[in-house]
Order: sequence, then structure tokens, then C-alpha cells
Amino acid sequence: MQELVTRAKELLADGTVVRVLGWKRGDLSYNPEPAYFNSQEELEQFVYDGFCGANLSKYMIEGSKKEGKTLVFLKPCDTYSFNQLIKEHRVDRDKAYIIGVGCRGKLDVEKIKAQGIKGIQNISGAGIEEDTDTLNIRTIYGDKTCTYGSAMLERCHVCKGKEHMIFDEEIGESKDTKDADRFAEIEKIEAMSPEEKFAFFQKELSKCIRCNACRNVCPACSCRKCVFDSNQFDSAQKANVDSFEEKMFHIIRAFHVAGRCTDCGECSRVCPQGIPLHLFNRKFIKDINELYGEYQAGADTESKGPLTSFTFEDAEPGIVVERR
Amino acid sequence: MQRIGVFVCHCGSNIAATVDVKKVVEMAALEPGVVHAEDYQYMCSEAGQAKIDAAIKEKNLTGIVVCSCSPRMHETTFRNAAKRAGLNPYMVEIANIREHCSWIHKNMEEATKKAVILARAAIAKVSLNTPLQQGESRVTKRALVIGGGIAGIQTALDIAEAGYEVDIVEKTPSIGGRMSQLDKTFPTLDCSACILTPKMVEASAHEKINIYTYSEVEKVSGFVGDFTVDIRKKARSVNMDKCTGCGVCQEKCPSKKTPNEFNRGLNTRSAIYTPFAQAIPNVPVIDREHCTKFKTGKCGVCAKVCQAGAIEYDQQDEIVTEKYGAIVVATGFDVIKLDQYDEYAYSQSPDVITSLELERIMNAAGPTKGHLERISDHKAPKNMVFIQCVGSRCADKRGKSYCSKICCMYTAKHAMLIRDKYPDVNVTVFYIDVRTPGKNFDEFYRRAVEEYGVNYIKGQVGKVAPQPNGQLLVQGVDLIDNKQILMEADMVVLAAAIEPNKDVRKIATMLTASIDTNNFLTEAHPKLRPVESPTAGVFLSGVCQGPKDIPETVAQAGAAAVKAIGLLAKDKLLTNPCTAKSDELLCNGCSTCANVCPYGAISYIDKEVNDHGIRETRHFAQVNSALCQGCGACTVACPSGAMDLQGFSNRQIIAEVDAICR
Amino acid sequence: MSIEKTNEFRPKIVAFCCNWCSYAGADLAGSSRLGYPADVKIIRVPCSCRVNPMFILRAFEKGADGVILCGCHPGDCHYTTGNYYARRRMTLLFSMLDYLGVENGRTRVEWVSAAEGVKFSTTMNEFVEKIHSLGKNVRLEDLRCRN
Amino acid sequence: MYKIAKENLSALFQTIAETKELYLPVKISGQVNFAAWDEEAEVSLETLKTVKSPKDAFFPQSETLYTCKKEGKKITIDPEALKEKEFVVFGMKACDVKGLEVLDKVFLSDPVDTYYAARREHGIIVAMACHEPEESCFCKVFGVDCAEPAADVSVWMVEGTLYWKAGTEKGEALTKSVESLLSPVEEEKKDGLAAGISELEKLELEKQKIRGIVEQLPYTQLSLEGWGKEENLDEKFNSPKWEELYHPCLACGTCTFVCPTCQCYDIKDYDTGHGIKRYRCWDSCMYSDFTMMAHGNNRTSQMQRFRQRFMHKLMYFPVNNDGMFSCVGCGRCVEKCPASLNIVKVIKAMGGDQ
Repeated sequence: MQELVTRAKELLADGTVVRVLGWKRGDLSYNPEPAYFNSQEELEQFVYDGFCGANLSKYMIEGSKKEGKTLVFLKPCDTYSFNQLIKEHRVDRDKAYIIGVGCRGKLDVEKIKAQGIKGIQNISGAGIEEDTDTLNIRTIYGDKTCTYGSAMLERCHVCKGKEHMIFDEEIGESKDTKDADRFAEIEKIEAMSPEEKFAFFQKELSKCIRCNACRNVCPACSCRKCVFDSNQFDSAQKANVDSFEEKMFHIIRAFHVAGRCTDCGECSRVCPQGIPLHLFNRKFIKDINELYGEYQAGADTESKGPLTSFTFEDAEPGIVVERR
Repeated sequence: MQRIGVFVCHCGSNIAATVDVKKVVEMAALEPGVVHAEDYQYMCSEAGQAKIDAAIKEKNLTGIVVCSCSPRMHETTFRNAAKRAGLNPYMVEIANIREHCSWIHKNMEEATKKAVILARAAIAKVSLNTPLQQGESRVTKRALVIGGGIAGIQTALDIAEAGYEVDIVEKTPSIGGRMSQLDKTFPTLDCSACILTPKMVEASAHEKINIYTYSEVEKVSGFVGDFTVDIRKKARSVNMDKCTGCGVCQEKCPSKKTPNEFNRGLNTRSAIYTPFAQAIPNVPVIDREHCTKFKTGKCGVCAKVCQAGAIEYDQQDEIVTEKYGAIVVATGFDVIKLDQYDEYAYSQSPDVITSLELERIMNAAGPTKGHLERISDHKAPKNMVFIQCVGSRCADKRGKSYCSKICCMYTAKHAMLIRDKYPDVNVTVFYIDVRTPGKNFDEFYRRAVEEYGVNYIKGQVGKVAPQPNGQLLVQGVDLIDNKQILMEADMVVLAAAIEPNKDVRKIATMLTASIDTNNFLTEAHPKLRPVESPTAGVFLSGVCQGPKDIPETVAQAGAAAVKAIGLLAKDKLLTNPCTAKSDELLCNGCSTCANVCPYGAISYIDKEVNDHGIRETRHFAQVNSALCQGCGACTVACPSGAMDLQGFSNRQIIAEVDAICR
Repeated sequence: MSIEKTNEFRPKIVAFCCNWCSYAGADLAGSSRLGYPADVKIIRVPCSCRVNPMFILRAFEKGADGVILCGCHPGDCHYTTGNYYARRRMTLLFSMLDYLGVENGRTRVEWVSAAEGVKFSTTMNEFVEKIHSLGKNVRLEDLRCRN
Repeated sequence: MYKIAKENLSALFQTIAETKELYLPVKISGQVNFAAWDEEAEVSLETLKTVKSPKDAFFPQSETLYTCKKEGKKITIDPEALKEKEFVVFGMKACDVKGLEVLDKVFLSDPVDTYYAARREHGIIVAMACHEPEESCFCKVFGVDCAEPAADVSVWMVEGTLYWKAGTEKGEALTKSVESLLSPVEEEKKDGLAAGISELEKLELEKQKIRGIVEQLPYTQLSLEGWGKEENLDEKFNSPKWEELYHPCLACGTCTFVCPTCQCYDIKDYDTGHGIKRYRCWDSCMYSDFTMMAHGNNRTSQMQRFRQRFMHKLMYFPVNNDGMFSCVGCGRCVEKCPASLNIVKVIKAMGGDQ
């Protein structure tokens, strides 16, 4: 981590960049926040550890509007989002100096708490350089431990890989954290009966409070004004009055990012109600891969997206029934 | 709030017999915004339109709904009526309560209920309509005719005669088309070449006509009045300006094994060739696929013998880009492939031929110099059998469901000509029906039967079996006498179905012209606009639209020319205002819409905007309304709804959905 | 032949038809007097690619029991490519609805040319039959719209 | 004071639910929120904090106000009936109860919000002590004692026994209705207890233990110095710190929707096809269309919206309500903010370095 700070200071000092976009130490051991650093002194607050899950790509939409270049730290999975934003002219490549940072999986404090660990005072073992598989947690109710893997975000278990898709320089090593099949959950649901599927999603979506965190954190959701906030479709709704609305919201949101979603997993990470929102996006990704050929949004900045292209031989919509 | 008038048409009894028109009026009057509702016998009549006019003026209507027939029928009528009354024509919506309601439902109560809902949907939509203004676009005073057969030639001549430039693009080395392959024509039996050749000469000599032979349309962009077309001039390998048409090269060409397309493969031609003697232009083409020089690099005889030095082996394909105001499609037809018809032994026996092949055999310039003889052994036939409807009126997938229209007549012609020239040949025709509507057609057919003794048998042939002795055993059935027929024939002639030229699908796609399941181009209206394609500025000439004989083709060619002339005569065109429009405050410039636009109508600009007090320079989409055709692909690609389609806006469609579902 | 059902359930069915092919096909069905149940109501759109998934969900929200989209046959789009985009969009949308446990069969895409009046009528009859077999849409409706 | 064994709680819930609606923390798809009880409900009283606060029971996320029906050109209006049936909210925490006091200030002061008032009137709160406070809690800063929740009924769970103490008339009545399931706690009886202390003493020890834990919590010493005083209003409002603080904010509504005191709502119409349903639903000052008016919006940047939320909680509200902050230190926003921003970070940043 110190290497990142040193390098950031250098780049600030030599005028390559005028500010740094990174993560700032939180007031608890697990709550760092995305932050801009404008000076070498401010960088003393910089942190990069297992809890820096936030994808900084979307912040670069605003960052691109600022005067001068911004140094931004991107994890391998974040770089896909950045590429996709370049493709959609939402960020300015020339305004960004990208340091691709290493990653050994990001942590989810909810997963630690779900193991019955309460009153956390300190967590050690979450540092990026620490080569340990155990998190030692000091709590008001005694010392606890859990494995690093058991506290990892869902997305890290299906990690896309250690490569940065775009960067000016790379610092730090990444670890292979993939230990699950990305589509296993989807397949499980696909195999359910319609009644089971409906019940499953009804239950999950009943928790939705329409806080829009999933949308607002999503790098693909970069509309100036979301359809659900405007009167373009007469669809503006602020809260769930009827269960239909969450369905409408989540189906359309997933549809709007279909072919553009890089599967960065931010939506699931931020949902205050723990709704596995990736199940929507990944369903589209799976369908796209199966029907129109493997496609990874954000792997490049040029290719045509699956919903803005076609082939003459594409499957008919009836395939949905036929392949069941 | 809009002030909406609703006008419900009885359409005589077409609507009123199944829809309670008064009830529709009564229910429509309860809808929000409706300040006037009435019914009338024929809304499209002058009196009906006068009612609309009066109501608009008296009640200050801001929008009207006409509950009547399909908008495809009378939307323009009612828009014009509204316009005359001072209402923007795009403040009119049609509820289709005839084709979509009264004509398909029998129960009055149900039909009335549905008509009310359809009216409601139209009212809900019109409440959100906004006045739209048509734009103007220019007209390039030049026409393109695709296909150089009789249809294309006639169209081009007529357009040129009216004083407009015309380009003909013909795929083969010469204009002339199918008609040039015919020997005689029915019902007058005059020689095809004798009547066609002067037309070809006239076209080639006309100062307003420019002919691109051995060329194909490569790309079409633009829209009515302003098409841009790329034409690929395939490398001819012969300099058109230098060649004198002496023909020595063809004589000396050592490679003479290529099947002669013009003679339907019944004989062969040289690798450098003109398809037929009267070809225009009379300049040969090197068929590079079969030319020894191109295949092996050795030879070069033609270049050596050419006095004019016209042979140019290094010629390349050339792309010519030209602008046109109107495009006429005259791509013609071909006969279907018969490889699916093994029962007629077409591929087993050379003596089973198609009528078009017989046409070449009968022609003095054909493979047999006009002598009627078997291809297998050059013997004169004694017994000939003609089989009708091979692949036409066919129920299964091998053939075509339609009647090819010309076969009955040309078969009568063939039979008559053979009996006339070779009275000792017995001619039998197997037919399903003999169809002879047309001036002097039935008389012609009766002469074949009565004067020339052609043996017509109503019935189908089940099998043609080549015999070891070279004869063809024909097994058929006589439906009138209800008996099996077994006869030997020396030659069997199949009246194969005709189908649109294979390339028409590609061309239709380029032109965005619609095409039916049989690959015939669709006309804008089957009765009232038979020579126009639904795509504005594209006209249809000849068999590409449906089976036709020569006089019909020529008539339609003239009609298509008139339509094209009518278009070219205008200086400006009014454009469809139902185009996409981007909301500059909502658009985030992501370019997804531009990626799906088939017309390249979307571009991006950087401009300062004032978004509720926030002033900033933004990158957003702009639609060129002259290029936009209003498909709406962009509106769905746009997640925020910044891109919307005027006349079919998101909120309008949603209002219709709501009205239907409530 | 229109289907005469004796039971009470009359489905609400929205049919989006493209102006150039399917709407004309529906007109042809009409002028050929090829009937289909009155439950089907047609909305005219310029092209199948104009149909936003939101329209379809909106229809279900407001109580539709089935939604069908008809457009030109692939390759015959008046706008050249519109139906190809529509095909991908609808395939993904329908797949998602299936995934969420909405009975598949409530949504359908059919390509109907201007000449296919028979096909239009047959398709609508089949579709209405299918919706009858599925019954009322309860999984996607907004309960507030019930009355 | 009464008690009931933990294993008999479902019988208690069953009995309450026979006559009243009963809301309590229920786990659905892994998350615990207040929900109506039924026999299948996975009740989770151990959960310290439900994701959403229980304020929905009194101020639902959305509620219909009235319905207009249209027939022809005739319109009828049916107001939504006010709450008439008693209901019990079981397992609220001291901070949640305090949150209701904040809402009362808003909805019960003139003009009274009848929908809210009816719910308050018919709602019976059974509040539970927080036996294991967590690091995100800072209720003590706002004067809340989570060991001694004051409500219609207060309950404690000690070693498998739920202790029950009615605090109001409503609480007494509820107690009466379930008396058959409860057994009285005899004050001096020490028999059978290992430590030789009475159950009441034991309860006191438990409370002391809780208070001891609270003292160790990282946020307990948070200083509110300078907040809630009108004289500092301009200084706080104009502080340059806001510009630095707001950056990570995603402009989502998580903090406002999990908050027990956020009370802003929007009123909207829903077109049912036969008329409209006018409903109100929670709104969030974090949203760009919050308080949108015809001319536009009076807060145009996210910084302004962000500032609004905290200025409201820590300045405008206490200035207008005798010093009562509209934050109760429940810490839900601390746990749930997707960008790890929260009111504590704001208080710290704006209050100097205490």
C-alpha cells in the first residue's frame, strides 16, 4: 500500500496529475470511503485494503469534468467498467492516469457479521500485502477469527481474473480468488419450476426499499436522469407501493445494462437488504453468451454490444420455451 | 387539455352491421378531453369530411379521432381534411374499427365493446399528440432502373422521353433480358427479337439514358428524392471505347467449353463472348472464371488478334457513385430449378427440357439453328409431350403456390408452332387448367386445339421414365375420361414455374423495400398502388412484382415510369415528421442510439445547455430529420428515454396500452 | 373462427404490430374476414424495434394477460434491420420473464407479412387459446389496477 | 414485572396475534426487518438492528391516502380508512422508540397527520433492551439508554427468559390480555438461583453490563459540541468541509430509508385505469428530484442535498424543536451506506478533532 502512496505523491509532485482518486481510511476498521486527495498531506489518509471494494470507475464521470488529470486506482475488475465508460463516451481517457492495483479479493463486513461476530473493534489480516488467510477480529465480546475467503464478496468467488484491461501502470500482485462457477446460481434457478422461481424472486424483491443504491453505484447506469426518476415513460416511482414496481424496476434496470454490465458486482455489494442483484445481470450475461456468443462488456473499448448488433441467424424468442 | 372530436364511421354497413356505432359515440363522449362525438354513414366522403371540418371550426378542436377503416386506407384523407380545417394534420388518430373489428367479429356486443376500447386508445393517444411540421427535402432529377430487360428498357425510355436522366444497371453483359431469349411471342407470333431489338437500340442511343451493363448495385443509402447508389462496374477486360465488335476474338478464343447461359446451357461458348448477336453493347466480356489467360496466365490469343487493342486483362472492378431521385426495380425472373422434380427425369434425360430451353431450340440463332431436334441424338422428334404447372400452383414446398400466369399461353404457342412447322409431330399437352384471360388469348388457344390438332389432356403426369431405347415413357392420368395414360414421347417439355430473380432479395434489402414470402416485391397497395413499393421513391416494373406477360410488363413499366416522373418533376418533397428526437437535457451522449440507427441519422454535438440553472457544455445526440425514417430502434436503445419518436412517443404508446388494459 | 368460450375469463391481450407488415397483415385478415377473438387489441407501431420492453411490462402491470409482438419477417424489415434488434431484445426479455417465474406463453413474437392475413388470424387464435389455458396474469399485475 | 420462558414466546405471539396485528423482527431471505407475524415467520429477536427501522409500522413507506374512481364523467372520492385496529410492535429498541418521539414532533404537531396519529393511537410498543450493542451504535450520545427502553411494555431477555414490564396503560392492557402465558416475577425470591440473587437484581446486573459495553463503543464519546444551536447555523452551513465530505455520496436513499427519524415524503398519483390512487411514499433529500417544483429545484448539487440531510438532523430540527436532534444514534446508516459515509463522519469532520 505504501508503494501506492509513494507513487501517487510522485505523480502529484511532477505534475502528471492534479489529484488522486482513491480510498480514505474510515473511522472503523472496515469502512474506508472513496475520496479525492489533492495534496501529499491528504494522502496520509489514503488506504488500500480488503475493504476497499468500491469501484472508482463511475466517480471518473465527474472526475473527467474536472480541470487536469486525475490519478485513479482501479482493481482488475474495475477496469472493465472504465473501458465500458470510455466506449460510451462517459469518461475521458485523457483525463485519467490509471494505476492498476493488485487485489486478493475484497471483503464484506456483512459476511463477517453473518458469522456471529459482533461489536468489531479491530480487524487484522485485511491488508493488501498481508499474506494470511485468516482475519483476526478483536471485538467487545472477545477475539474472533474467520477465514479471508469466508468474508469475501460474492463477486470475488467468481473473479474475472487478475488482468487489468486498461492502465497506465500496474502496482501490486493479484491473487486468484475464483473458486465458484459464475453461472452456477443462475442454473440452479433456471432448473426451478415457474412457481419456485416466482416465489424465490418475490421473496428477494419484497425486501427492496427502492433506495436506488444498486442503480446509483452501477457504472453502467450513467443516465443523466433515470427513467424511473423522469416522466418519459410515466414510470417515476419513489417507493414500492405494489410488488409489481420492484419487478418492473429490477427487470428494466437489468435490461438497460444488458450487454453493458461488466458484472462488477457493485449492485449486490451495496444493497442494504442483501438482494443478490447480480442474479439479474448475470442471467442476461449468460443468455447473451449462449445465444449470441461469449461477450464480456468492458474487455475492450471498440466492440459492438450484443444489443446493438445482430446476426441474420439469431435465435427466435421462442427459444426461451424450446430450450427448457 | 386537448379538445378532442371523435368521428365514428358506419362505412355503410361494413362497420355498422357489427358495431353499434351510436354506442361508440356515446362511450367516446365520456372520455377525458372529448368535447365532440358524432357518427356518419361514410366519414371519408365529401359530406363526412365536411362534418369534420365543421366540428373542428365550431368546437375549436385541437385533435380528432376517426373511428373507421385502417389508417393505411384513409389516414391521409383525414389528415388532409384536418389540415384544410386549420388543424395540424398530425393531430389526427385513426381507430381501426373495420379491419380490426367489425370485419372479424360476429357478435355485436363484443365488437362494439372492442370498438369502444380501440376508440379510447386512439383518444388517449391523440391527447398526447403534438403538432408536427413536415420538413422539405430536395429531389435529384435522375432515375435509376435496376434491370435491363424489357421492363427496365421501357421504363427507362419513358422516363428519358419525359426529359430526365436515367441510368440502367444490368447485371449481364447485355441488356435485353428474358425477352431476348424468346423466339416468338404470343398471341401474335411475331418474332421477339424483331420487336425487342429496336427498343434496345433506342435505349442505348438515347441521350438521356446511360447504360451500365455487366454491373450491379452495390449499396443504396439515402431516401426518396435523394438516394445515393454505389454501382459496381465489373471488370469487362475489354475496353468499351476501343472495341469495334468485330467478333474475331470470340472466333479465335481457344477456350470454348463454357456452357452458354443465353442458350440455357444447351451448347457452349467461348470464354470471351457477347451473349447474343444483337447484344447491346456489342462489346464482349472475358469470363475470367473460364479464361485460360486468367486461370493459368498463358494464352492471350484475344489480345493478339484484336486489331483495336481493346483487350485489357488488368481491368479492375470500378465503383461508380451516383445520386438518384427515384429508383425503379425491374429485376425480372428466372425459371425455377427442377432438381426437386425427379419424377419428370429432367436431370436424367437431355430430352426432357424446359419451355425456355425449347424457346432456344426453336430460335434460328439457337443451339440447333432453329431445327427441332432431340438434344441427345439430334433426331427429329415424332411425339412431344408438354407438361403444365411444373412447380406452379404447387401445394408442397418444392414449388410455388402461385400460378406463373404465362405458361398456358406459351405452351399453346409452342404447340402451334411445332404443328405448323412439323405437321407430322404429335403434340400432347397435360394440363390442370388452361387459363387464357387476355385479349385474343382464348382464341389463340382454341386455334391450337381446333386448327392445329394439339392433343390437350386434363390431368397430371406422375412420371417420365427414360427407356433404354431412348424414348421417354410418360405416365399420366386423364381426369376427364378418368383413365391412366401411358405414352411414349421423344421429347418432354416442362412448363417450369417462374420465380423472381435470385438477386432481388439482396436488392430489396438495400432499398428497404418489402418482399413477400415468394420473393416478389410487395406493392404499396395491391389494387390502388400496384407499381409503387411501400418504400417511398422505389417503384416496381415487370415480373419482380408478380408474374406477367410481355404486354402487361410493358404496361407496368410505363406506369412505373409515370410514377417516377411524377416524383422527379417535383422540386421539393415534404418529409415524414414522425422522426426521432433527442432531449438534450436527458441525453448523456453514450452513442448507443447511433449504433442501431440504420440510416446514420444520429450525430453528436457539444453544446452549452441550461439544465434548470446548471449551465454546462454537454455531448449529446442530434437527429438529422431528413435522414431519419422513424423506425424507432434508437428510442428503445436509449435507456433514459432521451430519444423519443415523434408521433409514436413513449408516452403515447403507453397511453394506448393503459387505455386497452384498463 | 373466433373462439367462443363459455367461462367468464376474457383475457386482455395487447398486440403490437409494425405498420408495414403485421398491421397490414391484420388488415388483410380483416378484409378476408378471417376472425380471431375480440380480446386482441392492436397497437400500431412503426416497426417491431419501436417496442420497448417497458411497454410490455406496462401492459402486464395494467392487467394485460398476454402481449404479442408482430413484425416483418427477418430480412423483410421496412427499415432493414429493425426486427433483428427487436428479436434480440424480446428474446432476452422473455428469457428474463421466464427466469422470474412468469409463465412463458404470455409473451410471444411472431413475424407476419402484409400478405399473411391467414397467419395473423391463426396466430391470434392460437395465442388467445394459450392465454386461456394460462388464465389470468397474476404474477406481473399491479394489484391497484384491479377493480 | 412478569416473565416468560423463551421457548414459550411463539405461544405468546400466537395469543397476541389472535386479537391484534403483530409486527416483529422477521428474517426473510437472510435479512431481518419488521414484518407481520404468522406461524411460518422466522422471528429473530436476537438481531440487534433490523435493516429498516420499525418506523413503517407508524409511517409506512407508502400508503394510500384516498382513491378517486371515475365512471363516465362522474368522479367519486373515497378517503382511505384510518387505522382502527390495535397492533403490537414487538422488539423495538430504545433508539427506535426515541425515533418515534422525533416523528411525533413532526406529525402530531399542528396540523396533525391523522393517518399517523391513528396509528400511534392504536399501536402498542413492546421495546426490548439491547443486550449486545455494536460498534455502530451511538445512542448514548443522544441520551438514549438502551438498557432501559421506555415504552408501553419493556422487555429484557436474560438467560433464556424474557422479562416483561408494562410501562403505560396500553401496556397494562396488553399484559392483561396475555397474562395467562406470563408468570409474575417475585421480587425477593432467591431460591433456585445459583448466585443467590433475585431475578430483579439479576436484571439490574444485566443492565449494568449493557451500560458497561456502551461505554466501550467507539462512537459513544462522540461530541455534539456546536450542533443544534442556532448561533452556529451559518457557520456550519457555510463550512467548506461539506465540499470535501459529500464526494463519495452516491445520491441513493439508503440512509434516509433505513433511518428511524427521516420523515420526508412525496405525494403521488397512480393511474389505475379507473381513476387514481393518491398515495404518499417516503422521499429522500438525497434524490435529485426531491422538492422539485415547477421552476426547478432549490438544491441543484449533490453537495447541497448532502448538506441538507445533516443540517436538518443536527441543526434545523433541534433549533425548531427545543434541542431535540433528529438522530437517535441507531447506527443503521453507518452500517448501510454504500459509500461508507455516515452522520458520525460528518459530526467528527465538522466538529473539529474531538
